[in-house]
Amino acid sequence: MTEIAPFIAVSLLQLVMIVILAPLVTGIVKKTKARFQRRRGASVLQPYYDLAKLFKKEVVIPPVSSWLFRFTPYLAFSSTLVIALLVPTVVAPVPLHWMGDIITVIYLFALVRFFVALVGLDTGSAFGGLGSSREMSIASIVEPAMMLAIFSAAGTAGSTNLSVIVQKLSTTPEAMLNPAHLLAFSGLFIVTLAETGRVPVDNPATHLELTMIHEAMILEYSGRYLAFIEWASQMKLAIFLALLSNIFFPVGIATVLTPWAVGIGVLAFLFKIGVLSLVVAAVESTNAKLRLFRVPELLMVAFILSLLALILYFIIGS
Amino acid sequence: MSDWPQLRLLILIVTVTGYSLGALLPPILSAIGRSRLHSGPAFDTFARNFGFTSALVSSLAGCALSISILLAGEPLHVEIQNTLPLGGMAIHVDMLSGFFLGTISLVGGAVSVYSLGYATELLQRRNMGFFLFMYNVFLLSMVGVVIAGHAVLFLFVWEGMSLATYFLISVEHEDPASRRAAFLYVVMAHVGTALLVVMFVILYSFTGSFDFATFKGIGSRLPGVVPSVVFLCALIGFGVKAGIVPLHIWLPEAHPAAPSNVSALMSGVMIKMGIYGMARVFFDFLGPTIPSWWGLLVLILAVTSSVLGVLYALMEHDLKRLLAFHSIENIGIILMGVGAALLFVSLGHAALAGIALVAALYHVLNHATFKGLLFLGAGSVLHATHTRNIENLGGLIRTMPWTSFFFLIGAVAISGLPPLNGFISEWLTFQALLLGFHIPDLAVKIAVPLTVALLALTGALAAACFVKAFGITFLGLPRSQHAEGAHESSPTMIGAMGFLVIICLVLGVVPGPVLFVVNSLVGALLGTNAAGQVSLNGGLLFVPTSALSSVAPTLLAGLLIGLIAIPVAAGLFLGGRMQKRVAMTWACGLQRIEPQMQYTATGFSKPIRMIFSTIYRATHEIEISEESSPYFRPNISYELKTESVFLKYFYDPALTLLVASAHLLRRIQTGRIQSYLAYIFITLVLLLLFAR
Amino acid sequence: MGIANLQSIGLVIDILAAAILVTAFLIVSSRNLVFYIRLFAIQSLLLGVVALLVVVGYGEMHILIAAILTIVIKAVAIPLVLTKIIERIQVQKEIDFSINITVSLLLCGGMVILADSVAQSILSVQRPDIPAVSRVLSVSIAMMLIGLFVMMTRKKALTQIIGLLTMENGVFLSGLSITYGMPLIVEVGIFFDILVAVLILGVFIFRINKTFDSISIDLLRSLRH
Amino acid sequence: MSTVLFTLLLGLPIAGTVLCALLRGRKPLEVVTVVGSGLTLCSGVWMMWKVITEGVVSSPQGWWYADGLSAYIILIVSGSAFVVALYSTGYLRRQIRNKKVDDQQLWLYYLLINVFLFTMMLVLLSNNLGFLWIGTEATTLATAFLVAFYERESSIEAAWKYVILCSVGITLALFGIILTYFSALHVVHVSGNALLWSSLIQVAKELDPGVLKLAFIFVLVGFGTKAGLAPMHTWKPDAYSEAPAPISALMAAGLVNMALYALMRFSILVNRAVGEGFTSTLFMIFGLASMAVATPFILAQRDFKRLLAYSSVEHAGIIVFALGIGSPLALFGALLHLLNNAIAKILLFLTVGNVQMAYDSKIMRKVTGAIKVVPVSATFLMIGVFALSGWPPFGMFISELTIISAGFSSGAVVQVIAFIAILATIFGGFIYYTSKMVLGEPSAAAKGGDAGKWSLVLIGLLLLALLVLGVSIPPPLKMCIECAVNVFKG
Repeated sequence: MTEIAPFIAVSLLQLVMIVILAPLVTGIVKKTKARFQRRRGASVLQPYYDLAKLFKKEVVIPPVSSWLFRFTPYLAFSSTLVIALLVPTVVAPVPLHWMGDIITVIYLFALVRFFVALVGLDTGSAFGGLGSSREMSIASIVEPAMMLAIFSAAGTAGSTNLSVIVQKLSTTPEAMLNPAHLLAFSGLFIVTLAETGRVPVDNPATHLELTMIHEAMILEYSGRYLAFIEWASQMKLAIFLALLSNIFFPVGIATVLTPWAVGIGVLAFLFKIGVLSLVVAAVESTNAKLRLFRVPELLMVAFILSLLALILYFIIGS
Repeated sequence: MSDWPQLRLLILIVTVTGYSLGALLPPILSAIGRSRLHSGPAFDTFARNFGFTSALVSSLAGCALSISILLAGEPLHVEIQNTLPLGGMAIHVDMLSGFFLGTISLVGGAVSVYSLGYATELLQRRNMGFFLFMYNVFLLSMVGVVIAGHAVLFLFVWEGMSLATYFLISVEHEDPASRRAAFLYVVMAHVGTALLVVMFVILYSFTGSFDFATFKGIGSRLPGVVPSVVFLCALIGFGVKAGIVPLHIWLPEAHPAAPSNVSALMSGVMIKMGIYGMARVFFDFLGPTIPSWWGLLVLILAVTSSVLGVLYALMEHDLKRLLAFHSIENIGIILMGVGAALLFVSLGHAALAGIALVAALYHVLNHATFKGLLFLGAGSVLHATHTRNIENLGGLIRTMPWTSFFFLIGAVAISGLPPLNGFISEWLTFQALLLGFHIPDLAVKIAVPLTVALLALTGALAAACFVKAFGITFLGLPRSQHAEGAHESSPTMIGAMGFLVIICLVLGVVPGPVLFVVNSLVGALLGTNAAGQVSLNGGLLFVPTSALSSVAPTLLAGLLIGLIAIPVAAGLFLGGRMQKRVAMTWACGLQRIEPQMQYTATGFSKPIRMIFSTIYRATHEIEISEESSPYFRPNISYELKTESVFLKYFYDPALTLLVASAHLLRRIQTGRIQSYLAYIFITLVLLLLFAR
Repeated sequence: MGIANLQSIGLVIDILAAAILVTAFLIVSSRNLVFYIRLFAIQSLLLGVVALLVVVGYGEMHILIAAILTIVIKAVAIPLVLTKIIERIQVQKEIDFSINITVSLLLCGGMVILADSVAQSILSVQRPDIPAVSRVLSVSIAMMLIGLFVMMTRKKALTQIIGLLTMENGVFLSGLSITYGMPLIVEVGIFFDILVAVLILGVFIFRINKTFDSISIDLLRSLRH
Repeated sequence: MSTVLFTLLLGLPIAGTVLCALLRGRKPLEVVTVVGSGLTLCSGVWMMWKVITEGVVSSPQGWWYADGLSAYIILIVSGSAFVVALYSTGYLRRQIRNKKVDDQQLWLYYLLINVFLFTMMLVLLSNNLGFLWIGTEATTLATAFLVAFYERESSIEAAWKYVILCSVGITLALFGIILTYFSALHVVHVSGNALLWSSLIQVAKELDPGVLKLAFIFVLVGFGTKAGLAPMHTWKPDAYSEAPAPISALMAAGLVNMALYALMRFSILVNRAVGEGFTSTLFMIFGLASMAVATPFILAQRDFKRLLAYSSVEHAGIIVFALGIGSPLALFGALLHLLNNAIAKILLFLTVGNVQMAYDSKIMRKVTGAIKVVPVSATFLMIGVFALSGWPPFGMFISELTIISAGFSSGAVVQVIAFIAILATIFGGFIYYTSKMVLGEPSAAAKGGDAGKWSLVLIGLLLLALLVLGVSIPPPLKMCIECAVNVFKG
């Protein structure tokens, strides 16, 4: 890290790519779903308006709550920012790639989840407890599944460092044509749906108590706090899509810091994210939400797929 | 420095004498106190203060000694002349001993400070002198275990440790459960020791000496299957103490039964003595030439322990039992490192083994700190509310702010979340396992991914469990009068917990120094090319791979805190109105929230219970009192049990068999003198036939 | 005395030994308690005679005292004491068996064979200067076993004393046969011990009878396991 | 010089006996017994010292004889007798206070203790195997009435079984001695000396192996019965559980060791004549058998004095097993264990005696929460059980570890592993019952009332002794044991 300018620049670019684009991704998904349902639907920019509105509103704090209630939104947001600095979007390696690897990223998500789940119990309302209970149970399968899925990719690179993985794969595309990879991808895709609270695991659009998971935990939030939580989860979606796209299709990602390469990188990234969000929307619209106790079976499938991917990978190598 | 060894010897003597004084004086004092009734309590109080203070002093000395050993590198050796038939006793403190000595002293010191406050209520009900005697003997014997350089001395202190623990567990002996726990513990411990005796005697029969120095690297000189026999003896003998599944059954009984400061020591430190023993025997004695199935066996046990440990923990509503099961889980995680190290050593990859062992040892230290912290926190809760059942707790975060904060830190740490110390050791364990990818061996290629998967599963489940443990205990509304009447603990207790919190933070944020030491210690144990595998520079911690994978704990923590500024700022600039209003939120649209409306621990863990129902085999029975009208059911009792497979299918049948056969064999004492004469007659006849 | 006499004395001793064995068998097969004691008395008497013959034949003077003691204590004193005990406590004179007579006798026969084999293995090392009488030795060992067997199979406390004394007789006889008895002082001590033992056992019989008002040791079964 | 010693060792108990026979009243009897046994102990120490300095000590006419082995055992036996005598004073006073004992019994008690001590000394000091036999039979007779002390049905039953079984055993042993005599007559030409140990041991090599083997079998069964080796142990639980606690202690600490002494003597002789293999096989078999037979009775037991009796069977087995191993290290361990066992047995029998008095029952079901009823005795009991089970920091840990190591290095791997397994199992039984008795809430049966201060101090001292033996073996003691071990190797 000799010259500081590109360092800063690229880091900012990272943040921009995730932080600023995140609501847009959500917007696209929403819009697509509306179209599937033959509605015109709200504008793709609607999430931005929502956030702005939430920032304007005052915060109401339930009487039964502790400092955790006020602290968690900030923590959630800042940890997601840290993750945003670690996951390569446009450029690989990202400047701070040595700060943390895929394990760090997953555990940071876990940190956020941990605190959000605590908040669910903090307000003393039955819904919060319900939400955090379901969230933690589902996460207990999803998290390892995700780890395994990415480890099998990590094997190729011989490193758990995301940037290194992406770099390696982008330089050796043939490594992608690998059964282990396919398994891993399908595993990770299910994981993405679960982690970001999508149908068929969860339904972000509903507040129907029998179905909701993530929403139930943050039900008591309002105003600014809600904004940060929402924003963080939108960023989470964006990050997962970035992971999917860059780990399994690392085409076009910039490996050198020339304006040209970076430009291509940006375009490639936007394209891939766009496509993936369309896919997500399609899946959400064509599937029904599963009963809660059917969900683990689906997640187990993801877990097994990823495990098979890893074992397969270890045995046949690349 | 020529006087360096003398100085270290002096420190050693201080350590030992401190504990001994702490053990011996209090009984005398409280005896005097009881002899003169009016000033009795004063004597007891003084005895308490003296006992725990001297324990603290010795612990500090112990820390100093371990630091000096770890920095200096060259071991401290003391030979004690004596007349015992099996030769002189020797004290040998090398880096491995030093590391564990440091762990003991760290936790021991904190717990001793904590006990100053905690033991007050014990003071009225119990014989303080006896308690302090056993407490100090317990600490002393643990120190003895790690510094022993001679098998006789080792067995001596090892059994002493079990003995002291037995009496400490049965402090509350009016409670049958605690008697049962103590009995179970002491029998298991004794069986374990029997195996250790066999192990040492095997080595003795080959070396003709009990001195550890003669055991070094003996593995290569032992014929045939003997090394494997020694290995198995050590694995089981030490495994009992470490509480690995399926030898764990004593652990969830004993930890809750003991006073919380003792359980903190047992769970934080004592079970690690088993790990110390394994490290000593596997790597120091049996040495580099070992079959690969050892490592695989250890890995299997490790995985079983960690997964089953955390799964059983999830079903527990007794705070201390829950923590006890987490000890089993963490021992499993530690053993993953040990097993991987064994595997890599056996396949000749000393470098990889180095990483794995560093991970294991670092997790030993980490678990000692945060599990000690958590048990102390549980102790404070128990002290304040007189209940261990979290279903009756809740809302303590308001009445016990400090305790709850510290417990939260502990919970985050044990869940392996950044930026705390649990994360570092789990990260290292993951790295060590993933590096197994480079080994061209089918067994490894199957075992390692499975271990990785189950380690990941364990971590996630642990997080879930601690959301339950912390959330139900400290958040929401109080669920009973116990919880309402809670109060914050005394300053010493808070101070002790705070100290451990600081340690957790330091180990998590700046792991550099300690890891550096552990590195060189592992190098000393496994040979030079295992040294310095986990390299550190500038807060950056990485393991060598074909490409580098790394984590920068310090920077990470810094950013996590620092970036909070951004949302704060965003809140300032984006949102105009900053004021907050405390008012009823939606809350299911109810007028007010009743404690009964809150989610229970049972409810919380239900999804997991259903997901893993095959393992739990949960049975629940609902009793509805029928005398009332079908519409008002005043008392409905719901009981839920999850059975322990090992008790049901192994231990209980074995015990039944033993007792039944005993009753059968007892028949030979018929009470008829004729049959007794017949025994003599038959013996005589048989012998006459034998002699011809 | 001449060799001839020695041999004839050896012959007599053999015959007496056989007679002693017969008494032992009779003890096994008898049902009557008084008869029992008489048989023991006769047995001891024969034993005494054997001892005297050893004195006469081989000039071992110290055996003389042993012989006299045998006759006085075992053939007279002890039987008297035991009869007194029986009269004092009116027990029915019948003895009850735990194994019936025929089987017992067969077993005893087996013991004689075993005893003989043991005796042979002992005498295989016989040296010229010790003219041991083989049959006597086997008889003596057989008596030990039979005595023990009697104690095992009979149910009256008194019969156990008799059995014990029969064993003693066997040991004494063996002593006579292979070593011309022990040094005098030892013999005396042994006799003293036996006497005391019988007295003490007698006292116990009284107590047993007092507490259980029977001397059947089947009642002594409260202490088990 | 040596005559004085023998006169003292044999004379003092006789004098005690005579005085007790003449005297009446509690005080004088107590004084006579305590002083007598105390002086015996002192002369025992003197004897030990003399043996260490001068080697073998024997009287001019060769009637009496003492070497390291006998001196060491004399030390243990007279020591136990002294401790028991001391304790008996307090014990009997309380018994009289509770109207359990009348003056007649008191007199008999002290008289017989003296006789008992004398008979044991007779066995340990006699050079003549015949006397050794006479003494052994006499111990049985001396203790018969002590076993039947409380004239309960059960105690009479126990005494009857005790006397009958031991007499039978001893009678068989007599035949063994006669066989030895017989084989010796060939080689020792003064027929009077053919029974003398001192002359036998010199000609041991020339004795006929076949006969000695047979002799040893009879001796083993005979003295084995006395020592309580399985399966001849059956009298032990009855006698120990019915006798007064101090007597049980003295039998477990004195009588057993005396019988084991006789066995050692003969084994030395037979080993010289026949070679190591024969006796060591038998010893190992009987040792393990005793331990194994004791196990089920310790795992399932209702009476805590019987529990200790079976433990005495077990420990006799341990010692014999060690003798079977036969290497110097093992012998050292055996002799050390002899001492440890003696101390521990006295300790425990006395403590359970206190517990029994406090609850007026020796049925374990009725005895709970002793720690609250008789705190001191209960603590001693608890710790004593750990000591008895071979836990550090107590002596048995060292001696058992020594035996185990010796066994392993002399190749008896399987046996030693069985040995260890049995020890662990037995510990389980012991701690199960002890924790039931000591811990928890007191049962209804509890009347309370611990022994007097001095009795407790005495027990405490025993515990201290065990502790010392566990931490280090005092050099003088080490000398004694080594001196005794040398007797085996000659």
